Amino acid sequence: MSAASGSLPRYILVRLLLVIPMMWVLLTLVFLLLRVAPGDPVTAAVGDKLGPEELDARRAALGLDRPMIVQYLEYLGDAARFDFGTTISDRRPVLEIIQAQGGATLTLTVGAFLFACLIGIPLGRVAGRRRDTPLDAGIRLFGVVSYAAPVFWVGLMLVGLVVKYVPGWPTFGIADPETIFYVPDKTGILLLDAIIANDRISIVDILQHHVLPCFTLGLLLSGVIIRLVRVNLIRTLGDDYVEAARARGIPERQVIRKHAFRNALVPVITVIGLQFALTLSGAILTERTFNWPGLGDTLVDYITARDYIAIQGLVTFFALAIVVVSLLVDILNALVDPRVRY
Amino acid sequence: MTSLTKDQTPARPGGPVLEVRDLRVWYGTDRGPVRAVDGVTFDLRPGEILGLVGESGCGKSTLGRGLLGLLPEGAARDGELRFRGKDMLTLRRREQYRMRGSELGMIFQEPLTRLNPMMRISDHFAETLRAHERRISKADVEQRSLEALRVMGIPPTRFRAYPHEFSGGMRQRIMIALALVLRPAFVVADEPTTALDVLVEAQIIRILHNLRATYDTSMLLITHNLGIVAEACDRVAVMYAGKVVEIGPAREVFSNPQHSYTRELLRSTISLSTTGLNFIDGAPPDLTDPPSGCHFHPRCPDAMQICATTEPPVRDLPGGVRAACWAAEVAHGRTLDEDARRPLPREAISVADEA
Amino acid sequence: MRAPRFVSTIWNTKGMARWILLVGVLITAVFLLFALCAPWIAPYDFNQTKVDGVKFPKLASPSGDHWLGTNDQFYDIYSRVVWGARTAVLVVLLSIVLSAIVGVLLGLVSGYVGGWFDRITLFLMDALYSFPSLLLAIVFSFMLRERIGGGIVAAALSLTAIYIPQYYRVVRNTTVAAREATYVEAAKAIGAKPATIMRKYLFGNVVQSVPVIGTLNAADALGTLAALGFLGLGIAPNEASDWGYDLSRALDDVSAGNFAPALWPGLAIILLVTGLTLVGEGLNETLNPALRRRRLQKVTLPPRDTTDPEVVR
Amino acid sequence: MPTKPESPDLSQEDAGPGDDVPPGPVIETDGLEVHYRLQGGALARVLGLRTRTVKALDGVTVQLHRGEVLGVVGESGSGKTTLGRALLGLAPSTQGSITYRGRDGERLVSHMKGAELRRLRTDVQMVFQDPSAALNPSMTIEQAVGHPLVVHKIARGAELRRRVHEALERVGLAPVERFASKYPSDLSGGQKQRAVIARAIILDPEVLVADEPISMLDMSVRAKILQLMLDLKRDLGLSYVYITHDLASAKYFCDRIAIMYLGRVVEIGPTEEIFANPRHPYTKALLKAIPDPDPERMLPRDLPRGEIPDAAEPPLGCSFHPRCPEAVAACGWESRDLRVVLDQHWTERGADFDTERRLVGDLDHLDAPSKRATLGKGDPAAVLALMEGVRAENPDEPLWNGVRSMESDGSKVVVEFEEGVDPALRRAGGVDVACVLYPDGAGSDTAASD
Repeated sequence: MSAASGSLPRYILVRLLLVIPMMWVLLTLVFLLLRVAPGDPVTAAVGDKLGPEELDARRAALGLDRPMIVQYLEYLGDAARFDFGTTISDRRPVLEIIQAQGGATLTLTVGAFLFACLIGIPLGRVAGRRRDTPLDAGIRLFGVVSYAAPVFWVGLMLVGLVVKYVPGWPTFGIADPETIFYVPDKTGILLLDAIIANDRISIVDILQHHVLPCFTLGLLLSGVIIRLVRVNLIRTLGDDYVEAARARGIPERQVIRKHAFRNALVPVITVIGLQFALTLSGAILTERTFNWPGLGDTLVDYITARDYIAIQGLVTFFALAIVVVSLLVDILNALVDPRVRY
Repeated sequence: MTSLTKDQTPARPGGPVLEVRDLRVWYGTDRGPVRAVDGVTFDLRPGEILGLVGESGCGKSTLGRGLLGLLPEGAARDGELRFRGKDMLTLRRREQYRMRGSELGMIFQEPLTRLNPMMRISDHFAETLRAHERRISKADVEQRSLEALRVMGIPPTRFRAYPHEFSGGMRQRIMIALALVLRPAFVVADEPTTALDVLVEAQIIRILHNLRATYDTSMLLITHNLGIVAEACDRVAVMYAGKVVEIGPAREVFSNPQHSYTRELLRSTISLSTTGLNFIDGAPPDLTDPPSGCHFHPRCPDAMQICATTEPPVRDLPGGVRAACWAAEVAHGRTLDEDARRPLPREAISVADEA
Repeated sequence: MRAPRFVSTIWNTKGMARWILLVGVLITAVFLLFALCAPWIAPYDFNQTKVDGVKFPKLASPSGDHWLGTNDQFYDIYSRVVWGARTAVLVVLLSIVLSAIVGVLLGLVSGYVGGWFDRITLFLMDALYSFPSLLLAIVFSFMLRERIGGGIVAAALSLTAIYIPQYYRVVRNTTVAAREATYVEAAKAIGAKPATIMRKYLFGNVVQSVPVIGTLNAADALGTLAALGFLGLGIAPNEASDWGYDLSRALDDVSAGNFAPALWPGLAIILLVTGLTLVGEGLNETLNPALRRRRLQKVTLPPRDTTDPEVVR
Repeated sequence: MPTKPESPDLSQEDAGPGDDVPPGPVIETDGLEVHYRLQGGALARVLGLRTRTVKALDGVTVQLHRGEVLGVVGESGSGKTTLGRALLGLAPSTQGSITYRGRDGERLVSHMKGAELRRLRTDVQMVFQDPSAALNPSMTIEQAVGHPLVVHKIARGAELRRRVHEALERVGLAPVERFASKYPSDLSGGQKQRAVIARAIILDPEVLVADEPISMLDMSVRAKILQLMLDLKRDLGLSYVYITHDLASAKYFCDRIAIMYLGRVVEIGPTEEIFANPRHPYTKALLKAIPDPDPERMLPRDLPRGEIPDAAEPPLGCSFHPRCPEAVAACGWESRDLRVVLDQHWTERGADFDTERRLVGDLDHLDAPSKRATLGKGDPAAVLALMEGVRAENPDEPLWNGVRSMESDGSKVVVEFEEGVDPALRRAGGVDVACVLYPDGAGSDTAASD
């Protein structure tokens, strides 16, 4: 056995190469589901408003009259150039929608994730440490229920309670219309723009708007994190090296922190990466509940409008985001865990 | 093997490192308490290696862990356990912790899983040294760790490597170095070579055997391999069903076993000089409900009536051996009455009771 | 398969796992009862808005006629909740059974056969798994609504696809591990055909994980179904009672301070999902030896025998 | 694909007792190779990157004579288990041949596939190391033991039951009623191994491959299981391949022994000869190293250093040379050995590791096997002096036998090694041994193997 510690760059390279087939599989899946299976998108979107000739013209303009395979290759080529098409119903480039609304989704998910870690990691740690005590039972129940509660229902109830007991606290939207009007758009991320503009009132307003949605979505994720941290901590606490550390007289607190807890977090990183999909699902619902001007809310609008091209474009973008996140998680994992090497 | 067994170091001033008197370690299970260690008595002199042998499930490991206090929740110990005269059973938890690593060490069976895969070897050493010597300098940590590794034959080039970069034998060497870096006076080695190949096993036994030249360490070497005891130990204790049935100088016990169990165990071991197969019928007893009298009597080929009813006394025999066996009693001149001496009709032991 | 052993393992479990399982089973049983006996438990039909020609009041407070009040569509909330249990159980049961059958078979074959078939299937399934399940469910239900309408079967089918990868992954991984097991090698050594090995040696040992995934997926599916209903993509309101749909209708009521129309369907979802999750976790902890803890009982050492054996020194 | 030879032209001397049995060894391998492609992690697997080859068996030629016990002895990674699996066709051979001469004439196992291979299993059977893992946890003992008969459609119903009970009785699991309906988890290790043996003999095979059948068992039953196997051999006329790492049991149990190291047989011959007069340095080391409960024995001082090397990148020349205390110039010395010696030097007390390491520089490039190694970051003269110092410190180190030259090329120190040879099995005395110390004809004669 030889030391192979210099292989991290190689691992990252291999992992980067893997992005291509992964991307391809996901894009093909999207294409099959949204373009081949449902039939003609133009009729679905605007069939009731236009006559047959006009529909044909629309179809030709969008290139939908060509063979499927040509459309497929073109779709792949466009996606590679980050061109996600133009919506049928309101003729907006999907990329523009993403630029305009992606920021709201980003701050929502990041905020939710912060809440989830803040709640989930300490609770999971306590539960794993005090296994089978009433405290553990209570935390586990909290985890199960917070995962079981539909995110939109939690949102609804929170809105109702806030309206009743904290009048004046914002319950929908990402900011006051005034704030949106005054903060100059630079990055597409409102919070960031406000910080760049150094506009304290706007920052406070935006943050206030973030609290409820982020907390709601974070609660859902915290259930998953509690469970993960708890199970992994129990597992590492039973590992042989933990007993060996105790036998060397390492103080118990240090054994828990340096051996059991730290090692328990490694698999958590991977699984949380996988839970990014869950975060996106939750974000769609949260945005709907809080009237959040993000991609999920927009996506549901286009679904209701039966705009296949818009749906396809947005879903393609989600797929891209998933691939990027999983790539980042794997690299992070390789950085943290010396055993990941090739 | 003159250097190993013959010149027994006389007890140094301060007496034995470890005094164990009538130690019991029991576990509670659904079926009732398991009497894993049930009244064990022995001493360990400084620098002495005591081998502990017996079939699996006879309480060897529990005894080893019980000596260090590394027992799972729900286990109970009592009796007397003195380390350098200090009573270990009444010590507070904190005190016990402080003694582990610095005065009491443990070497485990599976070296592959005993090192934290996320920590460098150097971190393991630094952590261990710092836990016991708060103010130790970085240079000191490195110097002392490298010295401990050197003794085990691990080159300094590998000091900052991760555990997975080492082979099984190397990891066991690292584990031994880690257990000894603070120079504890007593170490328990629980089957330290079981997972290793023959040649590596021999290397490790050699290292263990040479320890006393470098460190002043006494050791309890737990093994099921009688060969290892013969190669590495000064004295040997034979354990059966939670009790030490015979203890004495390894050479004496092996060449002239006093307890029937020791004799049968030696006979059933396949060695290079084996010319015919022998075996002990049956299996070790369930320790929640051990047999009456001598625990070995149901499997013993020369059990007498008294063996089934009365526990044999522990007797000091010539050659420094101590054994608890009625047959040995008789052989050494004790007279028992006719009834007690009558051979015990053996219940047929079928394959159904086999281990 | 060794049913008696399986049952006795569960029965003999002690401690928290047992309580989790018990509570979970109880909650789930109540909802199953609702589902089975909805016509007798619910005072009104799921889409009933009048009795004897008299229309129900809109958004009424709880009363003798309407225990939990009525919602904005004049439905009796209590009846909707009870009938909703029937819908939920039907959809979830159907989708879970279908996805289990496909997932287990695919996983078993893929894991045992290995090679390119395995790699490609694994890759596809991983891609499917990494996709947001809600997004997939939306797409599927959208397509299916165009074809077979917004009924229970359509909802079940759109959930089926998203849970196949979960069974597939677990079954494939256990199969790959079991394929290397000595007893499978031993089966090859006695000359058993691959089909025999899969049927007699792998299936029984691999399938043990299915109840756990099944119940956990059922819990998850219920959440997804509710989400579909909330987005208006679930079961058409005239087909069956859907908790998610009722919640979507209650959005504005809550902002207006009327909690009842949202509270009760929401609580029903939470309770049933919690119940199913508890069953799943309880099963996991009792059946999964890695999580099971051998519980040692506290032992107190009895005083030593007074008839100590003589010690001769 | 070679066709099956019509009439085997082999010596008649070990024709078995049966009249319908072809002459010659019952199983014979010739230059058998089993190579595995090692694959990296999951990612590399998908992309098909960096596949390394492990030579689990690298040209193994052994014969199992009718009625004998052939011991295959080696440490982990020696390929002994792979050899056993290959004999049953469970590990596909990549090169060479396995010939089985049984009741149905002579057959080439190495070319069998599918149904033909499955039919072979009625003649060649296997006993596994871990009896707990070798039995399907969800089958009763009766089902498990009877399954071979079901699989081969030999018996069913009452006949099946009768034969299962007969087999169980034969291996000592009596009274049968107490065991037949039990699950493996209800039995002790020894009992499970008896059930595994019952399953192996129920098809009335001719050859039993026993892979460490007693190593996982409790001390007190090992001798019993060995005795059972001896009884079965006598009663059923079996031939055994006994795979083990335990020389003591091999010495008692085997007629002939093959010592394996890293996929090759390094020494093979009659048991008495191997134990009385071991020739290969590896055999000698094994014999010295096994712990034996004989209080008169001494711990050996010259144990081979290091551990079994990575089979994916075995040492050049003789695989054992890096550890061999008797190694000479022709053993195949190379750059990796130099690293070992330097590491060893730094492990000695008194070596100034920090300074010297700085002088020598990074050593990772030595890990690529090469007959020429370059060293040094600092002044080449100082490096050379250091190296000469290392040599002087331990001039008996076998590596120095293999160093042809060590000199400075102006900027670095270049170490060149002697050409090595890869020794083949050759006759030496009563055994065959693969070691450069026993060149061709060094033994009594090179006549055909017995």
